[in-house]
Amino acid sequence: MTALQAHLPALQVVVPMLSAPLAMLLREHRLSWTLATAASLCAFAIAIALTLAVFDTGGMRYLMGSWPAPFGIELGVDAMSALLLLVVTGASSLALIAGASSLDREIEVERQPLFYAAWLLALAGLCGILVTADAFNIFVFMEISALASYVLIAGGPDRRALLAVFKYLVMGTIGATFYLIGVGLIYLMTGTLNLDDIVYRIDEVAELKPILIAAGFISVGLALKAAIFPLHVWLPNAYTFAPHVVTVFLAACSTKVALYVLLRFNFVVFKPYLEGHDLKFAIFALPLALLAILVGSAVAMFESNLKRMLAWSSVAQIGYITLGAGLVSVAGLTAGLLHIFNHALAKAALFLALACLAVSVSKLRIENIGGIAKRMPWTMAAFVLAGLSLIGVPGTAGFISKWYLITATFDSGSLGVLLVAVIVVSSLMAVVYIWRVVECAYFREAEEVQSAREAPLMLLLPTWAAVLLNFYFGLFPGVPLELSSSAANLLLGQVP
Amino acid sequence: MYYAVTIALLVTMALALLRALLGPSVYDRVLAVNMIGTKTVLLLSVLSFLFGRPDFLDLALAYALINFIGVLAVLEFFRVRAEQDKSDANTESR
Amino acid sequence: MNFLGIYYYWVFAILLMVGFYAVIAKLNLIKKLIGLSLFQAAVFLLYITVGKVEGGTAPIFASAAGERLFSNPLPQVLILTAIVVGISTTALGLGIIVRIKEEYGTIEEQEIQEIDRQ
Amino acid sequence: MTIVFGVFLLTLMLVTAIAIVRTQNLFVAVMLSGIFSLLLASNFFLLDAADVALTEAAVGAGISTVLYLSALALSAQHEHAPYSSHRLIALAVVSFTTLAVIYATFDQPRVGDPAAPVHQHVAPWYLEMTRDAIDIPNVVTAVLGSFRGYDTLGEVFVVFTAGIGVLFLLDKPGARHSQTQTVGQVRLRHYLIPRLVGRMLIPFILLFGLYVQFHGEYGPGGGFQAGALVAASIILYALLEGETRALRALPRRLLTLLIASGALLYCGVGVAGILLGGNFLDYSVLADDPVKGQQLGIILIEAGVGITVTGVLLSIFHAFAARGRF
Amino acid sequence: MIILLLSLGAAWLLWSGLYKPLLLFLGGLSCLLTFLLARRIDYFDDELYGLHFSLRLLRYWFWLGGQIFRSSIDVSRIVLHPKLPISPRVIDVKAEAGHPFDVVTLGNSITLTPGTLSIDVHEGVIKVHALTEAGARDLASGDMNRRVAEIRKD
Amino acid sequence: METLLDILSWLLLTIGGIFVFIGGLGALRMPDLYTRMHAASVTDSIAPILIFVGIMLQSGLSLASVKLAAILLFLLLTGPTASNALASAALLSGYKADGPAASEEDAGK
Repeated sequence: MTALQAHLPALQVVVPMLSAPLAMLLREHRLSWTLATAASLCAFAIAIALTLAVFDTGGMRYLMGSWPAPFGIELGVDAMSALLLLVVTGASSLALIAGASSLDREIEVERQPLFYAAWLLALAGLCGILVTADAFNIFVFMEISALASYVLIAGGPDRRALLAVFKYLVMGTIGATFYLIGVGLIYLMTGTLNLDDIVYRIDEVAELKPILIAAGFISVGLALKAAIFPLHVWLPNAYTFAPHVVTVFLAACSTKVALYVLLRFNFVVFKPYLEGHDLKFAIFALPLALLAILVGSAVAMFESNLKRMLAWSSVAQIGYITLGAGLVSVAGLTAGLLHIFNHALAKAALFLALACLAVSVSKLRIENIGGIAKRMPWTMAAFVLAGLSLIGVPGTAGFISKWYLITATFDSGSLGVLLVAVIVVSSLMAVVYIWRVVECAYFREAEEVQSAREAPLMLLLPTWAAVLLNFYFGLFPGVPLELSSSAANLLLGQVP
Repeated sequence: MYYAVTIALLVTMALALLRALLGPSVYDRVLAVNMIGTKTVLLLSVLSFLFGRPDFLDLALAYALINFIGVLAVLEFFRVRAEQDKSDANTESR
Repeated sequence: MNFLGIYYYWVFAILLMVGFYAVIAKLNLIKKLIGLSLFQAAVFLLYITVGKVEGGTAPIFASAAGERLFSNPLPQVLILTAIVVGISTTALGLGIIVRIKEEYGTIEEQEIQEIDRQ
Repeated sequence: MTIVFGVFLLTLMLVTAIAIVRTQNLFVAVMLSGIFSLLLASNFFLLDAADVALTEAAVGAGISTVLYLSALALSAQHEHAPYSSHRLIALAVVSFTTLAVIYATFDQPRVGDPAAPVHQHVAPWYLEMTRDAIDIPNVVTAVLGSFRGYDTLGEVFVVFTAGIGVLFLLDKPGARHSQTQTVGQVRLRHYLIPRLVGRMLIPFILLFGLYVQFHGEYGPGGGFQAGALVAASIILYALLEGETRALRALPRRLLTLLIASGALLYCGVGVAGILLGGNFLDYSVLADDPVKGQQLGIILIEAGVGITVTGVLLSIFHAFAARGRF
Repeated sequence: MIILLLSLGAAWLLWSGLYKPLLLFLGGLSCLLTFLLARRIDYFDDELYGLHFSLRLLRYWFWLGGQIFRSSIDVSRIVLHPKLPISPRVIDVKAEAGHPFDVVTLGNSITLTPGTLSIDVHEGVIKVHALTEAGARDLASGDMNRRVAEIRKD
Repeated sequence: METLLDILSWLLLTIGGIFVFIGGLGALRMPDLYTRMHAASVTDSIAPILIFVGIMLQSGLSLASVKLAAILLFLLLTGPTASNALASAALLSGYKADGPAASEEDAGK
């Protein structure tokens, strides 16, 4: 076991990756589902082991092919990647378990093995981004995960999924190419691709124009992938038309991982050397974050398609995370990172509840779910509780991160009041849009949902697991909090 | 002297490109693509000697091959389209 | 000499512009995809340009090459990978386009959106 | 002098690119992008990137033209409305980007300056270590296969993902299979000359593909290019003799197996590294002599790349072709 | 079949130029693989057997080379002529040789010679587009046709 | 002898280059598709022969020469085949082949 321990960073990627071709070869959809779930759980276990290792030693390094660091590709796991790894692998496992009964409705049985293979590849790609410490390697794995998620979204039964995917593909490729340009410029000036090595060597050339432009390109490219406010246009439709469990998976992971890379580049690579970087970053990040929060929440309030409503809410939540980062302080970053974790929990639970609803309701529009709470009490209860977490009611995970966010903003001086006001207003908006659903489901007369039945157990279990996790981490926020605060310290270069 | 040939090839490529841009028919463009392909093969062969690396002739062969397949694919494309037009007359009018 | 060298960078910039413009401004989906490949091709050009060493030769040891100066192999490796990524994206995009055409009967973005609105 | 050639080619490229964007006939655009690829490849060759030039030719001028054509055969050939209403915004965004890039060029080192930082840090190490630790002539292959083998693993899986994606999208059960049989049969059989010459050449193209595969260590080439060439030869056969016969020679089941087994082979070599006591993708432990082990590892993973790429490209081609028309 | 296997082997050896045992082994493997695939794609039906490498073929090639050179100069003169004196026409040429392979040889020779271009082959009749009347007359005289037919005469 | 070979090969290369250029010019000047193809076939047949033979004389009797010969053979096989394919495709879709007055319309609808 100890022998394997050292290989954990590599295995984190290799396990799902290796399972993908196998899942494709298995012709029977049940078998390939089993394999995919097993691989995903295995990846989750590895993520937990890595987290423990991070608590023990502060981080792990791994040399691919045993070549020394700046020359070969190096993997590195620290607090920040561990946090995200937990989110990604956990969400994937939950969604896959839920998918066993949900996916049959949306994808033909014959095509499912391919679907699961794509799922595993998406997972492998996301893990790959998180564990690597090489700028170009990030690009490669970003493309794996991106291509795989296009496939996953295109699995949606509605034909509008296709156009949504195409837009996502175009945007995603532009983002990736921007990133590639940025990396190229950095490489041009420093001659290396290893992140740590770049940090070490960028010092001499940091004042030069190419580095500045590189910072711009990388930030914009990743912002596109992370759906940061004005560049979010691909997100609502992509989330809306994807198969339900895919939305669970992607909403929790893909944009967050892009954010992770964005933060990493900006804080570790550029911040120490670019003059006035903090200020520039804040100037760009804060207004966009505020706009994202307000616009996202506002649109969500008036949206009657439930999935799209939650997708817009995601835009707003990404705004919270950027807001935390835009404060450029340890407290702010901690809050932002913590919100990555907690928002993933809340959104996963909400989208899972929607997946449950979809079992009985063909169109997930607010008009169509009148009185459904009587027929599907467990599902709606889960939805309400997860909604509480999204709003940020005390006792839930959502509260913790919002609390930290508010304290962090108060520290940031005169601007703080405004920011807090925005946070509060948007939380109220969240109350409104969650309430609309609740009102409709509980207090409206049952119309066309007479035949509705409670969702199958295989779907309810993961949903409730996610809901309970929301409360667990609301009451005992220890692990994610510790991870995010040490990650924030790491990003700002302070010894914790 | 390799230079002279190279220049001739480059100029001809430009001429062929001009043909591709002018058209007028799609076949002219395919012809231009084919010409540029052949010129590229020649260019590569000449250049690999100019650079003193004759082992790069592999590239020239690969280009020749790809070019050939490309033109045949285009031909097949035309055939398919002709058939299409025959089968449904009201397809995309001009 | 210096001007000619800079020329490479500028061509990269203009190609980037042309491709990017096609992606954003064109409505035909296939055209968008073609624009996307142009856009990526520009980046390939940047990398390879960066890897060139004056008076160098391709980084392959061979008897004919002798002990000459070699160009930088790393950008070439990166671009090999990037080209492959590019074609993969293109293939997937084309697959989606074919499906769109089957479902909607058109590959013009505007027309598709009109159909959806109905 | 070389740089003058380069500038000339670049100018041609620019003209082509602008023409591609301007033309409204999609077929013409595809043809022009074929030209663009060839020019780009020649430029790569001028810039000493032989491997990249080979790939660009095989991919850009070959495979992607075929793919575009087959997609085009299934859809319209003309753009309807040329530009979106957001044309000006687009122009503004694009100009801004371009200005940023041009701005960045001012402090950049001169092209080809041997003293530029790019050529200082990692690159010399690769050149040196390839000689010492791996001992194969092609440094690009050494970096690709071993030093940055993990990237290449990723690359293989990108291709793999694309293959899965296209199969997933287009292989809907029961979609128009009956029609395929009759249409696909005819193909180019009627054209005597192309058919005969083409058929005569197929084995040699195939052999050349395999040659490129196995000489990746010595000259330009390697798994990806070889995969593309081998796939091209089978595509040629399919063009000449019809889809059905090509599928009879290489059935789908086999292609799927190829796709998966190539990826598995690559991953397997990596895992073998772990099992034999090294790190993931460490080939030195594969044989008693580390140098031999490296060479063996590279051959194996290149084979994996080649197999997967062949399988994926052929599957994609067939998936498009099976849609009935092309 | 054996011819194919041999020519594949020869092609590999000449092309590779590296004679390490490993590569020779891989080369053998490749040839075998190609051969197997060639069998799978029905490479060996009777249409293709006709590769006769004989002295006569060589002689034909040299003759063809001369033809190409001559007509190239003709065409060049036309191209460079300010008025482009062309008089294009289409004629049908009936191939004397019956074997499809010979028809192909003839067709390609016609195309290879600048000034004439074979555009369609149907049941042994080749539709030829000629740039000038002289070129058409030349071809109609049947010199090339006869020579192609002679290659295979035993 | 050396110089003789050199002179000969330079001569061949130059003439090849000239033919290439003429072909390109012809492809531009000729009035319709088929006549353009005639011009193009100058660059497809005589020019490669001359250029490759020229280079072969330079490189002497080596593997490179064999490769050159192989490429040349390949080009001479595929070049006319491709032209033929193109011409028949044009014929198939009704591109008129009689005389210079062939339609100038864009056939690629």
